[in-house]
Amino acid sequence: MKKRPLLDIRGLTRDYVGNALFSRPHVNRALDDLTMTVDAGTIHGIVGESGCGKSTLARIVMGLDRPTSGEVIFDGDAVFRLNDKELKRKRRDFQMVFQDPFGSLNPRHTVGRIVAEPLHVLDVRPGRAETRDKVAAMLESVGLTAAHAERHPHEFSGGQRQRIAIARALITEPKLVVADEAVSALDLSVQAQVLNLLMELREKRGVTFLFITHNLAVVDAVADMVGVMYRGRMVETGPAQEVFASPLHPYTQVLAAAEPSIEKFGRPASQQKPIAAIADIGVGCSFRNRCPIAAARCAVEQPALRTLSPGRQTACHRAEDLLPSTQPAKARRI
Amino acid sequence: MIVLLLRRLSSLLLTLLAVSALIFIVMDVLPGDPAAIMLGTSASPDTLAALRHELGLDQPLIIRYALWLGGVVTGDLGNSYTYGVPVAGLIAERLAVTLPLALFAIVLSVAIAIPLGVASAARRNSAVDYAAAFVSQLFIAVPGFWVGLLLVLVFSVSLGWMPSGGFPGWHGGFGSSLGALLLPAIALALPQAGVLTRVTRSAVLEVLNDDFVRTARAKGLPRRAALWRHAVPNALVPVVTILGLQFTFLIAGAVLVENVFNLPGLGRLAFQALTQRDIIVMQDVVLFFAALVIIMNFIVDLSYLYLDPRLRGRSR
Amino acid sequence: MSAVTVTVEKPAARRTSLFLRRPNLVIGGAIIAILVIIAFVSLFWTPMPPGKMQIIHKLKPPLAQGLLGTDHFGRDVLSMLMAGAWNSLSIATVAVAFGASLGTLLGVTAAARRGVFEAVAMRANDVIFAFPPILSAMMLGALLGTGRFTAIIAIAVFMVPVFSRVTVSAASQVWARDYVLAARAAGKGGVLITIEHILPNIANQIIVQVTIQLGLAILTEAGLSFLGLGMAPPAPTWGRMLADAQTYLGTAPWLAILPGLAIALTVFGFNMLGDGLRDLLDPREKGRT
Amino acid sequence: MTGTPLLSVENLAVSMRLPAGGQMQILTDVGFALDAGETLGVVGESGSGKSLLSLAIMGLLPGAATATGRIMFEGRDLLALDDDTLCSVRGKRVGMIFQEPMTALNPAMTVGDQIAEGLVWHEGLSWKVARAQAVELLDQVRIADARRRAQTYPHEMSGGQRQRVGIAMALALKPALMIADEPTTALDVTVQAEVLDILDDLRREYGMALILVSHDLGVIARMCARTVVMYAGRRMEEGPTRDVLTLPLNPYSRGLLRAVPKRRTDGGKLDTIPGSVPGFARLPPGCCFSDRCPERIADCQEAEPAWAIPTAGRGVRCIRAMQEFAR
Repeated sequence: MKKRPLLDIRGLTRDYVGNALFSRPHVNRALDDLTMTVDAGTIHGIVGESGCGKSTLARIVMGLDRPTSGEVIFDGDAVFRLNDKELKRKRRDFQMVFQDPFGSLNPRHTVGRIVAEPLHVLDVRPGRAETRDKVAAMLESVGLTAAHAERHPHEFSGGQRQRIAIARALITEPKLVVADEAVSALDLSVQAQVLNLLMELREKRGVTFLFITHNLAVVDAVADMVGVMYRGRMVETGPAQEVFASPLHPYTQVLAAAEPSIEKFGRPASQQKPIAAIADIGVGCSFRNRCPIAAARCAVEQPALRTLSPGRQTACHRAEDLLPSTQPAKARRI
Repeated sequence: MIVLLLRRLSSLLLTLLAVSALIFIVMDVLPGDPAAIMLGTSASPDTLAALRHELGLDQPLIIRYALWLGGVVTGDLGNSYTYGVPVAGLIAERLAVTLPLALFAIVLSVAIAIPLGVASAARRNSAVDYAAAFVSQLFIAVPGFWVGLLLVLVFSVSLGWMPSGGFPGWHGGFGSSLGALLLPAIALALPQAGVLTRVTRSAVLEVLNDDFVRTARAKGLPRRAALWRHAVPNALVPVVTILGLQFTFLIAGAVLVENVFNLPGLGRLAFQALTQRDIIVMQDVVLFFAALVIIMNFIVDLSYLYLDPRLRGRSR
Repeated sequence: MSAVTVTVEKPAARRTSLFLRRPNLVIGGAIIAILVIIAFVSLFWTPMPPGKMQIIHKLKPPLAQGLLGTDHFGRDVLSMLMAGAWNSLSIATVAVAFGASLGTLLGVTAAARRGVFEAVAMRANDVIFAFPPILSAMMLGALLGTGRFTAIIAIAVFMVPVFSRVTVSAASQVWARDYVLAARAAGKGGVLITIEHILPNIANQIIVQVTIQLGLAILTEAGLSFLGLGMAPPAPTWGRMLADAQTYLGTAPWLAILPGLAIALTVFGFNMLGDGLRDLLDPREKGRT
Repeated sequence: MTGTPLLSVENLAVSMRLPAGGQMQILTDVGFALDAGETLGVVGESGSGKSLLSLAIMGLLPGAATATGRIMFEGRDLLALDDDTLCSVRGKRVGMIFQEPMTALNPAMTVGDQIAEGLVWHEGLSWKVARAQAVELLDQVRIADARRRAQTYPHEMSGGQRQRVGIAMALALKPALMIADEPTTALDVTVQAEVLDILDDLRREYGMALILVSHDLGVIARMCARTVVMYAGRRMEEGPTRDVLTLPLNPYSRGLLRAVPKRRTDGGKLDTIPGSVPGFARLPPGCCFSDRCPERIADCQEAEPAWAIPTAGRGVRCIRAMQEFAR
């Protein structure tokens, strides 16, 4: 029997009621019936453009925001059914790394105090000496030194601050770390150092990462599995290498084509139709107005996420047409 | 847009109601019996009781509050215990002094502060900037009524140019009455001008750092055009906010300045009513002042809509 | 551009340049320090007992009778000013202490617990804000009788909305920062986060606001006692000295000038101190009131 | 380079006055030439001074900065011009697009007016005529329903649309040179592709030269014919984009290219450049990259390597690169 997934998200929906000062309140659906699972010990990438709901997903998984409907089952427990005390105890197993290295560390605290903060979650909190040792060891493991514990955040570069944030996230030896755009604010050379650190932590400590970003190249370089999100919905999931090699959803294709890379010189033929100014919610697939292969059915019926081939899911009526022609005939079920 | 106005209007009325209730309760708890004040202590108890009944003072608090509020809405603010005349008339008469004084002071402080603030921001760390900073610090530190005393000392006592106080009334000729208000208006305006200069300077400085001012320069606009066409309009919101808040201090200042220049304004009326325990007048004047402040803040909120299109939401 | 790191100056150079780099702080600090010393000294010693009247020496100019002359009852102006310093500073400090702590508490709680509490708190602010201290002092004066206590309450009550507005906006900005989200992810509740993360990061703005409000409190107290709403006679206050001086403007102008100067100097000192502290604590915030 | 280039920057240096006193050298010995209609990419990590370079050309350096050297543009040295004359060049002959769409537009002025303002200011058109042209420009940058959109305010538009308004503003007077400072960094990948296409189309249509400043090597590869690589305020390498990105001469360019995240088939680690960008106050002796360069030799720290031209059209600042090229 396949091992139970570490994180199991079922039908997660989150609506925000925009109480606009002026016009009648409009409902903004940030997450729309999202279902996914994350296996332990993997780096699970979530990629999507701004406004696709990936940050909302991060906050809900971290229990920092409540969903309108749906379940988050983490390590066997339904997070939102736990009472405060149980949730607090459970928090030791999942922590978070944020995007902005300059906004995620309290400028008034020393690095040691910042890194030790999550220990507050433990029922039996370690004493002062034990905490100091734990922090020192953790700083060493992220490439800093114990002496850095006495310094303040403003004395560090962006890359070093992200390492401190990672040390903070790992101090309680969590099973899952949610990294929301953890390297997006960093420069190329520093970005690579932090990505290596994440991969190393995954191997050495078996930490599972929910790695959220808008950058395909980063996900492709780091993630084992990947989920592509568009307007609050999961449109494609599967092993990262395969998804990027042969995407099974037109949006993933458009994303891959649009992303500039040092192998593609000059201007590629434009894949997508111009981006419609107003969101096309309501009936049908929300990508239809930009989709190069949109058909009549797409305007009427919203495609559900379905398994097209083992381990590969896609939410597109015409996904079969995207299957590479070499795919054996029997798999092409229409 | 309309929803926003209605929402702001309703919160305005709610605040006014709460203010009137607060005033009424505080006044009601006051020691001192209005009837005794009017008839003097020698009056017999039953004539006092008859008067109290006539004035409706023996009814429960809520009824009296409702009656008073009803009166306020219809303009009948009741009669003054000491003068026996309708309070509304008293207030209108005194308002004819305080309102022009306040407006004169606002105009003066804006005329001084906005140019000074913008100039010192445009030429930061220059002589103008340091001078404006020092002058505004000075204006803020100096008590308004003391400025009034000094002005009287210089202009009327030693130079004798101006009357040392009093108010000839509007019918006595526009020039002379405005003249009488000049010194008090200056005394009232200086502290506000100091605060407004500093706020204008920091608001303009902050906007000057915004990217769109650099975009304007990249379009080829010289420094001065970028300042007046792009920076200043966006700096008006914080400036107008302070103008609204200052109105409260203006009224407090008016009470003092009217005392220095013994102008028959609303401040003096409230002050006299306090000393004579004329509770009904105190109630009405304080309510009037509070209403003035709240309405002024409402006007400031409205001006935001004009100044900052972001609040207007999606124009159709 | 990456953060530019500045090398530390030699100690000798640093002492002289403190004045050059922080003129506001030094001037403001000096003025307030002197005033506080005078105020405390006046509790034990003044050239003459402030209330002692010598009618034969009344209305004498400065240096003729006592360093700063005498008033219409022959009381020594310098002694009265010194005693006045204590009264003004004490009333202002106590009022700001009440106003600041209550206002900050209200503001921080409103920022922590959004929704109804914040709406009610802000509505209450609007109500209190409609009563400038002069008006509320008049009402309270009639109720409790004028005096030190009434002045303090009138000034403090009006200060609560000022502080809670500053605190709510500052605290809300800090609540939006990621390190507060991280604290919530560490299972910390609103109270703990407020103490550990919110207050330390808004302390600067509150300190600056305290100095500014101290200056305003001095001005308001002077206004109240000018109208006779402040401390009851014979306790000397700068405001009432100005009120008494009004009738002798022509004959004894110094009676009107000296107390006003004391008030202006004190408020000027507090404002300069406020500017200096703001520049010191938030170099980035330079130039913002 | 045929004839005199449209723009030629010669040993440009920019230094900043520090708040605590003293001067800090930021840009050092920056130089390149640009012909009419040519595209040049300026690539570098944050803290390399690349944005300061574009501001220096526009003459919009912050108050504390002073620039030396020469910036010859259409026969005039921009550094020698006073601000009033520069105002006649900005907007009219050189247009600029900025990075942050959210803050680069005046929130209190309609989009149409912000575009029309340049026309009114430089060509003295009436506001009515200028606004009409603004609508046309909005059409050209493919903003739907341009007539109505011209009356709306920036906050009613998405990041991508605002950036297109920025492009419309910059090219309102058909300048000869367009400078774009990280124009699409704040945009999503698909929106970025669209905006870059529009920028490229209009550049070709009006035969404008383009300087594109970016930290994203992919964007440079897509848009620019030639590229300059910057590090710690110095030009490290220059040449045709394809050559620089496929056969980099400077070890820093090589390190940068290797650090671009891509899947490692052998599951190994990503290549990185050790250490981090030193502040301008703590640059190593000799070559500014010597503290992090894997191919460092003793001489590297002796003296700052001079800018050398290994072959026509290529430039590099590295003694090792020149030695290799000689072999």
